[in-house]
Amino acid sequence: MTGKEFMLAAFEAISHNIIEHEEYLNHLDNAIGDGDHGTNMARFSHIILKDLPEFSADHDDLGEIMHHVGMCCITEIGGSAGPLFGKFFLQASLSNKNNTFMEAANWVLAFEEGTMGVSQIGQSTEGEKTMLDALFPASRAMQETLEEGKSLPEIFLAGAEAAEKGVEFTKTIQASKGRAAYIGQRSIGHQDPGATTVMLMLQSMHKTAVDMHVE
Amino acid sequence: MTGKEFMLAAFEAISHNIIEHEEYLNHLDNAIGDGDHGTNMARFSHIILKDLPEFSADHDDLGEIMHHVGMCCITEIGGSAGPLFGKFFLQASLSNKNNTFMEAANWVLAFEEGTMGVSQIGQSTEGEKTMLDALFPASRAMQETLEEGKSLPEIFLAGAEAAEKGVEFTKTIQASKGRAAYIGQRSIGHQDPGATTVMLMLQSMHKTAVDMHVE
Amino acid sequence: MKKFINKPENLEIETARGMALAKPNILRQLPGCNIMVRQNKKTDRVALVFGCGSGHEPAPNGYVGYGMLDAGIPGKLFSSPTPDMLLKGIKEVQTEAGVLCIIVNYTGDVLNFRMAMEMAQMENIAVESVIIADDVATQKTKSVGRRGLAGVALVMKIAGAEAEMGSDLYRVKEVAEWAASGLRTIGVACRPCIIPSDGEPSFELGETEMEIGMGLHGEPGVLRCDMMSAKDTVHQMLELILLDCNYENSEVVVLINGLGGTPPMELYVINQCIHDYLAEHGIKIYDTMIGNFMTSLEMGGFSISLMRLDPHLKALYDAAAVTSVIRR
Amino acid sequence: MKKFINKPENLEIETARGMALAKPNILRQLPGCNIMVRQNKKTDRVALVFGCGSGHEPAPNGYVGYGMLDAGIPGKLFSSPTPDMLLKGIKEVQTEAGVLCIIVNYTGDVLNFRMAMEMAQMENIAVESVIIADDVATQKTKSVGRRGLAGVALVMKIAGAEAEMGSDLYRVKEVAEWAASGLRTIGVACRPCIIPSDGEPSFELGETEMEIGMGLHGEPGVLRCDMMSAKDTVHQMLELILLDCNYENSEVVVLINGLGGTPPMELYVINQCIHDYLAEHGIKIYDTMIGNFMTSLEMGGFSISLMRLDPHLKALYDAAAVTSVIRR
Ligand SMILES: Nc1ncnc2c1ncn2[C@@H]1O[C@H](COP(=O)(O)OP(=O)(O)O)[C@@H](O)[C@H]1O
Ligand SMILES: Nc1ncnc2c1ncn2[C@@H]1O[C@H](COP(=O)(O)OP(=O)(O)O)[C@@H](O)[C@H]1O
Ligand SMILES: [Mg+2]
Ligand SMILES: [Mg+2]
Ligand SMILES: [Mg+2]
Ligand SMILES: [Mg+2]
Repeated sequence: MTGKEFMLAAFEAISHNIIEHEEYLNHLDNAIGDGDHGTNMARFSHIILKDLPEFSADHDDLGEIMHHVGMCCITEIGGSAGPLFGKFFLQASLSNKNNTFMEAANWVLAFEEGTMGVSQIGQSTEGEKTMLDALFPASRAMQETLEEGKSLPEIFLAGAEAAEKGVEFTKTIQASKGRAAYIGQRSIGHQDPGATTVMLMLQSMHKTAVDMHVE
Repeated sequence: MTGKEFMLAAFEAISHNIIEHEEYLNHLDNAIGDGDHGTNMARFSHIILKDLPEFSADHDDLGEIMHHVGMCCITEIGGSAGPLFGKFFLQASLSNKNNTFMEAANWVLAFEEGTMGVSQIGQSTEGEKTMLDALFPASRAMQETLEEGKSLPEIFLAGAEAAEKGVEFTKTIQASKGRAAYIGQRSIGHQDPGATTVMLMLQSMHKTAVDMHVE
Repeated sequence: MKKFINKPENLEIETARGMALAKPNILRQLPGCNIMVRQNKKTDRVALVFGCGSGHEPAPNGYVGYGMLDAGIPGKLFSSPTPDMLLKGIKEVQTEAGVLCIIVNYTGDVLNFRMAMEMAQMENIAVESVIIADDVATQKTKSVGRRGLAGVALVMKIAGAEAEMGSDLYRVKEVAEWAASGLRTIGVACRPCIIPSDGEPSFELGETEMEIGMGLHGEPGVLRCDMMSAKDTVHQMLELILLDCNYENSEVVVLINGLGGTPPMELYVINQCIHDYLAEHGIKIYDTMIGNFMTSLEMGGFSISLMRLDPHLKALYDAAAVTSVIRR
Repeated sequence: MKKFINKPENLEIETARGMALAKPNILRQLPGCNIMVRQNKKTDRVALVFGCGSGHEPAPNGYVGYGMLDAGIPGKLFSSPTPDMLLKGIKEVQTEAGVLCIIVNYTGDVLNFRMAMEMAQMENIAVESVIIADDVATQKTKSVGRRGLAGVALVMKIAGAEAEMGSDLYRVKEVAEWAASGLRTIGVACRPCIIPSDGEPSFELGETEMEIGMGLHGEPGVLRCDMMSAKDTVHQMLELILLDCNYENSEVVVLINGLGGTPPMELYVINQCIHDYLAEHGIKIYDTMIGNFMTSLEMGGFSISLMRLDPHLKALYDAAAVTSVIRR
């Protein structure tokens, strides 16, 4: 079971991780997009680091905190990733409204609902070389490990590993959504920046869960 | 006394002379203007060479021929020189309407009236570094030699020599009319292209008069 | 960098303010942001909202005013306005008749609008959209569809006029989609624009090269080649349009859009080439609009749009409009 | 040379034709030449004629139409139309009320117009002229006077409206001169245009340089310096205008004219700098016009014009006009 403390630590870890990879994400986006994905995500991360501790000082509702993060995605990221990650967190927040604690099952459900939100707003699905190629496999892996009765660190680990495989998979396919779709076949061989961000997020979730010894 | 034959020969000589000096006139205009005076005058000269023999085939009235040349200046030269030389020949043509022959006095009067026309349309006078610095002295010199009873070749020679002095004089003064006026003091040291054209014209008149043994 | 600007980070807000200050009778800028709304708010007619990246001036805010847009929402340079800004604009101009969002078909724009529309619907605002995908340089069959180009200005004119007539939201959307269905655009670029933040050109092009079909942000086109005469360039471009859409015996409006660095003289020369080509192909021209309608900073080049007209669209095209750019 | 043109020698005629084809309801091109006249010829009002070199599009022909010009007469590239063409235009639109010629103050233009007017008078046409010399970069005291710049578009608007009112020739001339007396313009250039006949730039300017006060054809200005911010550039320019003419407590119209290669975004940024500066100096802005009104091919840069308004000039400024460029 996790509370506000874990959530804040997780978003802090995610933000640092993204900021560290800003150049890398830009580089990935440069190959098949417009080269701004790292800048977009880092801008958001800096805001989260500054703003989230403040906001959560007088908010204990984890659904509300996730909703706040979603709104922050929407206003700060821009580009395609803004509404996509925004939708992810807004959707994930719904089933946690009024929760001050989240069980493993809450996390897995939130992740699944967030993923569905991205798919809906993006009108896209797996195999189109987008962040969904990390989100869907991760969601499935987390569901399975949950059903196997694993702990939250193990669940996040499974998610992170599935996302990593998803990122590898994006290298092999042609984009049919997003900017990368314009360059057609030439997108093959490059990994999707959005999927990479999802992987980085899950890796940070896992690490935070391990470090904080949550169950 | 001169007739159509002389007039045609004179305009032909003038045209050739200008075409020969096209680059030179452009070069002079480049220093203090926009570098097109030679091109402008040569365009006109080519038309005269082609068109004037044709036109005068069924026109014996010398005033009409001069008027035609003036109109050709107006339509073909462009820039400032177009209306100026146009006005010169239109004005010069007036006192020769219905003349099939011109005496020396007719030529001198025509030149004077043409000069006055340029001054009027240009709202300019001697000493402003324009073609008038050739026209006015030439007109006076021709008047004087006429009064001295000299022959037409001598009258044109006096005009050409006075124009040449005028051209030299333009080097020493600052422009207060035309494009060259914009560059102020920097115009000093350069000779005026329009005045140079007047000199070339009078030199051709003189040469034609000598060659054709007119009186 | 030879630009008359101040700090690049203030570019978008200064641009919006500069537009608002020029036409205070037409435009009202929402405090603290770049959103522009009409001075005389509609009360009972469908409201029209359009947003796109900054750098495409006079789009979007130049089209705000009677008979066209109710709100214009520019994003950062060359990137879509965010959902919160779009929502703010939508809420500001919404009426009981609802709001129609006009969207140029870039993933970012579509996603941001979609999100904003969802949020608006959660606040019980009736909102619909029409997506403009007029660029024949991109394939219709692609899942992402075609890019949107300057032709959107014509759809704004049509939809804006239909809305002023008092038609309901579904009718306004239907008419906009009908207009868009007969709309095709093709662009060409010969000089990149310079991105203000780093002073770098938006793409590389050889000394004598141009690219037909290039997108508004330097997206790849269909043919990179040596500069051709205006006539040959126009022929190549119109051929691509006519291959895609049959305008024979149709009456069309022609929109010739300068990309920012191509001067009026060239656009007029281009127009007579277009006119001759269309005449040869049995296409009747109802009207021609020439100017800078949707630029890419100072990019060199232009686009040609054709929009098919029927009697109803003609009336809408001619209907009154009072915006900074288009007046009827 | 990256221009969308055909043969340079056909540039002027193709430009004129391209303009005429775009607005057949407004414009009628005289056969075989570049002269443009209004479709609905005036019968009893004073007719207005303006001519200038080609390369300054949309001037002159973009201002032909109800409420502005009766004839526009473009010359060859950057050179005045010749007297025969001017006379042809004058004769085509003359009425019993007479013709007012609007002339920008370049020696060539003035001489060609003067000659044409003389010829018109010989044919018993009542013809008067007003000479526009609005460029504060040139000295008023010089015998040749100041150069004329984009401010002429505002005088055309005023004089055109006065003529439509049915005023007589002397009144129209008087009003045009009154408007011109309160008109000042200053330009700045940062990139030369390319002369189509030889592909050469019209002047040289360093990598980072601009020149304040440069004329429409690259004539020397008053200050060559490194690029400055929009704000500083505007301050330098407006200072020159205000040193020359006291607009304090006046109401003015501001015209921001792009030279062809400077995009709308920059012009809007410039506008807000102008607005702030004028506000600080107690000058009230009645209206602001922003766009390409008098270009120099694709030259980079812009000009700022201020014209003082009184109640009568305001009414004329607002009066109806239907031209390709200006509509009221
Ligand atoms: N329709 C879509 N559905 C899901 N993800 C998408 C879609 N379109 C784009 N993406 C994701 O967005 C990422 C690009 O984000 P970003 O670079 O920030 O936006 P932009 O492409 O507007 O510059 C892509 O790598 C991809 O993962
Ligand atoms: N007001 C004037 N009066 C008399 N001559 C003038 C005047 N203005 C210019 N000129 C003459 O015109 C000549 C320039 O002619 P040209 O180069 O063909 O025209 P533009 O200056 O329009 O390019 C000058 O050298 C000068 O002699
Ligand atoms: Mg990107
Ligand atoms: Mg982007
Ligand atoms: Mg010259
Ligand atoms: Mg010249």
